[in-house]
Amino acid sequence: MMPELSTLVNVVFVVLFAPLLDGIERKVKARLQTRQGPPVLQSWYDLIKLLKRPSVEPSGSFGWLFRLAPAVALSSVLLASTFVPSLLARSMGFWGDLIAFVYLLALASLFLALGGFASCNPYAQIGSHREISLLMAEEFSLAFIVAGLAVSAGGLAFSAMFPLPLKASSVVGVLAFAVMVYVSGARVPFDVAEAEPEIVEGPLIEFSGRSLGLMKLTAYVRRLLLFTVLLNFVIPFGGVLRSSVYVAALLVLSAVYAAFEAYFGRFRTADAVRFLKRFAAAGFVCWLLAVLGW
Amino acid sequence: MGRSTLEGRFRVIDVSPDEVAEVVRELFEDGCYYATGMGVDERPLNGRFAVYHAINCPKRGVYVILRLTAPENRPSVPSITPVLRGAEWAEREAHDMVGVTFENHPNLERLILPEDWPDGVYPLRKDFPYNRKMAGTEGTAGVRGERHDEATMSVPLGPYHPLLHEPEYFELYVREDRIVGADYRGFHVHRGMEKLAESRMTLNQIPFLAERICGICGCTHSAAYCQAVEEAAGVEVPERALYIRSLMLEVERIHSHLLWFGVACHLLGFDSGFMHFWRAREYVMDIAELITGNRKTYGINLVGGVRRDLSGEKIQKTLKLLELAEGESREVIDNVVGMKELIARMEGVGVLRRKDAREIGVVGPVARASGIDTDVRRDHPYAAYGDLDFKVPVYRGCDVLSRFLVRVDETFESFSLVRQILENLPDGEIINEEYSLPYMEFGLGSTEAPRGEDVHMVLTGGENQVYRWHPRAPTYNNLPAVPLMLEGEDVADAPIIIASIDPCFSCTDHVSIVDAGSGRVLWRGPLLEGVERLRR
Amino acid sequence: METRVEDYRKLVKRSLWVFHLNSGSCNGCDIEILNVFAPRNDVERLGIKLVGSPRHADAIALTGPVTRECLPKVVDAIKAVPEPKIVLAIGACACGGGIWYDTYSVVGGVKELYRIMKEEYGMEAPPTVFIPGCPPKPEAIIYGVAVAKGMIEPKQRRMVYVEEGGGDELARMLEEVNGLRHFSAGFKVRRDVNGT
Amino acid sequence: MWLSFSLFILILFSLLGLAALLGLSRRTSWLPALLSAVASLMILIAGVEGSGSWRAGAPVGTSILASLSSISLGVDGLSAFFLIILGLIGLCSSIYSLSSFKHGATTYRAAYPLFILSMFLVLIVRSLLWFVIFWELMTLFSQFLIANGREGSRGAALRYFCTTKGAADFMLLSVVVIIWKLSGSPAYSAISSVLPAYMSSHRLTFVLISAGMLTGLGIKATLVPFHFWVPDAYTSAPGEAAALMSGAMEKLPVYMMFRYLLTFSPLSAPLGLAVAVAGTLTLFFGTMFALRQTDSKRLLAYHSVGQMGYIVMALGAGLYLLSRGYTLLGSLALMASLFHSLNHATFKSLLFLTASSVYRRTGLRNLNRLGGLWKVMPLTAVSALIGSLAIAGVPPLNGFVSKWMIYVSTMPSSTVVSLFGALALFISSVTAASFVKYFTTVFVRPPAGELNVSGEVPPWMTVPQWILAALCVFLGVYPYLPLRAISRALGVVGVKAPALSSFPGVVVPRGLGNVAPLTFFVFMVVLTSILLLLVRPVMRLPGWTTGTRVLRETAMRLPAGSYYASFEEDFGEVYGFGAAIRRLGLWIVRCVGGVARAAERCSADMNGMLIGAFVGLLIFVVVLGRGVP
Repeated sequence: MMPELSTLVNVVFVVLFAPLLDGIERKVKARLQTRQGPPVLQSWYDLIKLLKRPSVEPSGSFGWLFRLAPAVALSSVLLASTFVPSLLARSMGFWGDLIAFVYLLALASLFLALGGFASCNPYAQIGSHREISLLMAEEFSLAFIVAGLAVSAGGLAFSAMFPLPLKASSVVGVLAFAVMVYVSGARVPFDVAEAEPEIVEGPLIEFSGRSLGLMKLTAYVRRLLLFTVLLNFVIPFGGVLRSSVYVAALLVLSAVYAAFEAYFGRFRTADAVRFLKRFAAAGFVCWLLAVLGW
Repeated sequence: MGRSTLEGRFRVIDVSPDEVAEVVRELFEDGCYYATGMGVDERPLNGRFAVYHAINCPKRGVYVILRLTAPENRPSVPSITPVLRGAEWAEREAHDMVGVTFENHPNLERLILPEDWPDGVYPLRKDFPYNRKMAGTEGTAGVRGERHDEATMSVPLGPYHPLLHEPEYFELYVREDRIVGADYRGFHVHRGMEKLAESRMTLNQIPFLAERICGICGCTHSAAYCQAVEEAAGVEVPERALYIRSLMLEVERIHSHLLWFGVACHLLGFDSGFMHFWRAREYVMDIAELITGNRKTYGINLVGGVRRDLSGEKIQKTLKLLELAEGESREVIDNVVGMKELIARMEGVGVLRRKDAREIGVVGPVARASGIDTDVRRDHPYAAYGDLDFKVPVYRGCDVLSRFLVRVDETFESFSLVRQILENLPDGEIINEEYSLPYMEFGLGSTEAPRGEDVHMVLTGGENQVYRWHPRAPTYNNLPAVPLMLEGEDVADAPIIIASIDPCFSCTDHVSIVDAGSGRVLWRGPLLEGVERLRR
Repeated sequence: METRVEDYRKLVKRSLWVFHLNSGSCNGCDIEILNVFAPRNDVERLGIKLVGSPRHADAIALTGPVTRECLPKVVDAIKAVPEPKIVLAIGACACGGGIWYDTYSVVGGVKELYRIMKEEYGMEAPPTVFIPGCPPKPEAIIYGVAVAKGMIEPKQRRMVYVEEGGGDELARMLEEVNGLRHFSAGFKVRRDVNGT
Repeated sequence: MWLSFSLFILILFSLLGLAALLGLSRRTSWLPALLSAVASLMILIAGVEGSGSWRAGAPVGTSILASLSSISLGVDGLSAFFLIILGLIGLCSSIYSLSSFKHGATTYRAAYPLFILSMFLVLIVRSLLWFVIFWELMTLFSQFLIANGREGSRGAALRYFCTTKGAADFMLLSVVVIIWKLSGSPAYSAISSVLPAYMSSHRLTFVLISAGMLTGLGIKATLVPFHFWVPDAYTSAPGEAAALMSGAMEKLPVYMMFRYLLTFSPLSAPLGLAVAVAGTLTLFFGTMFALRQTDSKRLLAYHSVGQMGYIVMALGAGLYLLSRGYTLLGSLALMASLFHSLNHATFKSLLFLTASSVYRRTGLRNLNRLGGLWKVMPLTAVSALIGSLAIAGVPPLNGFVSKWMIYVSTMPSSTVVSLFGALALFISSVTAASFVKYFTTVFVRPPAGELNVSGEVPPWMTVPQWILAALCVFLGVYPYLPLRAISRALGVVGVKAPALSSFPGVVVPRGLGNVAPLTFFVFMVVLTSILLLLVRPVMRLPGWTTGTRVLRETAMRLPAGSYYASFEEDFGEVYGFGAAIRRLGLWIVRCVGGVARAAERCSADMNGMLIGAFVGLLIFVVVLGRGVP
């Protein structure tokens, strides 16, 4: 298939599948809480409803930035989805590499926070600065993991990294990256920026209707893309087999992550930062193994 | 067969204005603390206003009631706030609602009524019709940022913050993610209940009104009210009724504590905990529905006894449900206690030192978590508690975790109490309706609500009515400690700290309070200014 | 008005986000609202979610008799929910003011609230579902929500019976019915208007 | 070039000299700015032209005194690249000065054109001796830009003087004299033909000369631990001067480092590593300290330090990798270093100009007090947003592309340099955080009190901001033009730049990395516009503050000091360590600059000090000059 076409398929898949994945996670969590839980398509229903509803702008807000935020956030994750191979192995791989991917996800967070600040809501401000604090701490851990994986694979382009060579450093790096996928997905206990009972969903407090829908979709796509990169690191083959293994692994991963999420309380920001600061050691180990050639 | 459990529960002393300060000081030095106070418009009787101060002497198992009066034309009595800080709000409340002035009160500002309530109109005076509506509906409290400077941030918490499903307003001053101060504005749930009771309600309707003080711990309010009237009228209550009352009070405690555990888990971001606790709690709700016909606001208490009896079949079913509830609660609590991260979020957070706790006069689990051994059920036995065997858990951690653990222990004590009650339930009548209501007799009833000591004062009014009824909920005493607990804590911990006293604002707000972390109350000036600005 | 409600029902058929607004309730209804999200009732299976910010909400779960102190804040909160929205008046107090419907510090239920909203703030009253009870049982709340979502039709309907040649009486009644329209909106009325 | 070199220089001299003269008069304050702008434009054109044919001057003499009578000038690829930076920043800050000059002191207006002139001369001389002399002049004139009569500016200037002159320049001078002695001539060509071979056989000399050279340049390049003069200096200099200093002057040591490290000294892995470590420390501590600042210009100044760290780190890493045999990665890192120099010049001067605009309108630099200026100064706000995003490395702006080159060139190498790349990646997020803070505190959330702002700054102040903002976008989206200039510059120092461009992406061969900024840009712009149309809000409602009415909006604002408090608390040891390093730096400078310290003690008077310095310099040159054959 032509890369353009396959990219299109991938983007459509990501957009369609990301809310479904969230629905599955909600279902899993509900079952663990001895509830029946919402239908798996619930996140889709929510999203459709949100997209049908009008959005409100707080009167004290900085309109342009407030409107821009969800649009840029979603564009950046969608852009990332064009060059990360998801359902189909071929994509616009030459558009970006792992660094570009990391930056685009950070860009989404950045604009989430800027949107929060633009709404001038005190809770949004608190949530936004927490979001960025966490972003910094995440990058601290992630940077070492990325360096380790880069050394291990001998490059940062996806052509070199997907799949990773079978080495000790790759194994450590992938495991550490899996933890970062959990953290970056803003899951409990790392959801300090959008803590509902504390700061009323933080940066999202003033977003409504469509703009909220875009923000939610951004979050879903972001989680899916993180899973995708993780899976790409390890899936060694291509073709139909790859696609089916990929989808199956996505479902399993999201169920496992949701199950983890059901058994945590929320961290304080400082606790989350401290955890990530210490977790950088794992990235360092990965890097060290890679430099030693293992 | 019957008995009044409340004999010698209180002593009313008429004091002269000159000696009241001295008496209060002596009582205070004797280890007593201020329980509650009320102003009464006694003009139709004797042309005077009266103030009743109830002071709890747990060591002697007695409440001392100091009664002060003042003539109609000069309604002014000396304030006891300079001697006993705990009296501040009660006096201001009396000032606000009845129009009694307190000499030498440090801060006799408006307390309960909205800011746009006209001056000189006192709802609890007998010449004020309970249903008169006052003009003006503009807002009052708002983000004032009184103690704000360029390096601090005012964070409004409420009235519609998801933390509390009740309309209350805290204003936190936050600097670098730490809380440096907190203000509180209550009153949102002031529904004019006391006035309603003395104007439109009959004696035996008020228990139902009292239940609606609070949807969580309503039974304890109606029980306290009934005890107060029974005390005033000298009603003999049948033993079986007392046991059933205790039963419902304990069922209520279990449901309230399980509810709190769930909410605490939710506030700590552990939603699974919330779900599991509430699943366990559902059995307790079933028990309540089984016994009383309603899941809450049981409507079980009446003056002289209770409304519904318990059959043997119901007892068996209850025991079965109790087993389920206890088993599941224990499982969930064991799991939660095993979660290190969750416990770490409670440990050392929201510390209220024993000294502060004593000075403020906190009650219930908050006091017991700060090492104060107090429990109305033991100190002033009522209902069937004199016959029952239970322990009063006391922890010395002074933090949120201790409050959590106190409630854990209490929950399981309550399971055992319910079992004891069901096993030892005496036979006999469930209500004594053969009593006559004296005129202008004072009565006081107190119970240990899930949140702490709950005090009701009643002046009977003959004609099947009350002349004056004044309830005081435990949150009233516990709230002033919250700013102290909040100071210096991470802003992320504010919800769990506020929740750690298990605040029940609707209980408190029929009267309500104001507290500012600084001790100052800052409503009037800037507030009206703010209202003006909003209008423009 | 009718079409608006139909559109709304279509919109929230599978997903209804509720903002909880306590206007001075005793907590009884509030706890029962939380209870419907607990495992035994679990309304998340119906796509219902409790949200913290009114911006995200499609419906307001109003409890309490609307105290005088809360009134302006309640109005602000209702205003903060974007259109289209409905109000679920949960509990006796919200439906009609409850035991304190006429005390000095209570406005007295949604109807009074809507009157004040109209007169002093110039706001149209949103369609309202009444869920009476003190407190209403979780089943009742779920029923009310299901009515709001159009999953079931309300059992109660507004009906006007008119005798022939009613004259003045008919005019008065029609006026009364018209006055009610904005908050009944074809859902459910609190009392049937029976003309004889 | 249609102009002969001598004529070009003559015109520049007369333009800038006239500007300096006119600056002494109070009436026509815009004229010197205009003349500077024209001169800068010429420099820019010269840089873009990058004429390798430009040579002027006599051969260099054999003794210092003889050498002083003759001067060798010329432009090659490397200096042309830095001329572009100088011209660009000079042009923008001069346009900015058109309406801001009237506020400045006379000395300030006179020194400004001369400062540009001296920087120009530093870049075009072809002799190390003259390099040092013009370097001195540059320091001298920049002094007047800092000491401009504002409160505290004297102390800042004094500190700047003592550090750069006392320690850096004297050290540089002595090293230069030694180099000359070793190579027999101060001309670049002579040095590069003799010195590398000599130094590779004399390791100790190599170490000492390199240490001296790099310390001398490093102090000017604000390397940690010698960065302490920066915050004070940049806060007291007016915005356009700070832009010029941070954007252009800081790049001159980089220029000399490139010359020294790649042509004067032999390739050496330890030296490269040392430079890379210094750069990493600089980027780490500079940025981490920037995160804590609550003064707009101090924040920018610390970031200036941090970004210089990126440049120097990439330079060092490039050297290290080249000498370890990673030709591709090494040359890529050197390209990244040069590219980041250009990018840093654009976005940092842009940000300094915006901070200055805000200061001129509000009189405030305190981020705790500022706020909400987007509504009053939208043009400045949007350009500041672009600048902030660019420095934060948001794709596809220019900061991203050069940072991406840094990561791609460092991370995959299985050497210690890879770790530096990781730290740089982390610091990039800290930069982003810091600029979210800068942007939101100044322009977005409400101010602490009523700000008395009269409106947007005049067009002459917004135009340069927008030019720079446009460049931030252009250089990122279409990096091929700067990359071409960079390959030419690297060619001069004997490094063959890898061919990267594969339209529309930048692809590094062998799977090292690839990115397509132009595609990013088109995709983002198109999709964002579509989504913007989709989410147009239909109503405005008062903000939701959990039901409370807001009586004082300004109370509900996150103070700048509270941003990222938890993060800073958790990384507290970094700050303790950073403070210790700073003390170490101060101590080193005190030891080295004993001469200056004496001057500092004996005179609080600026003029006296300057005279003293000049006399000292003369004596130094004459005395040392005798000893040289």
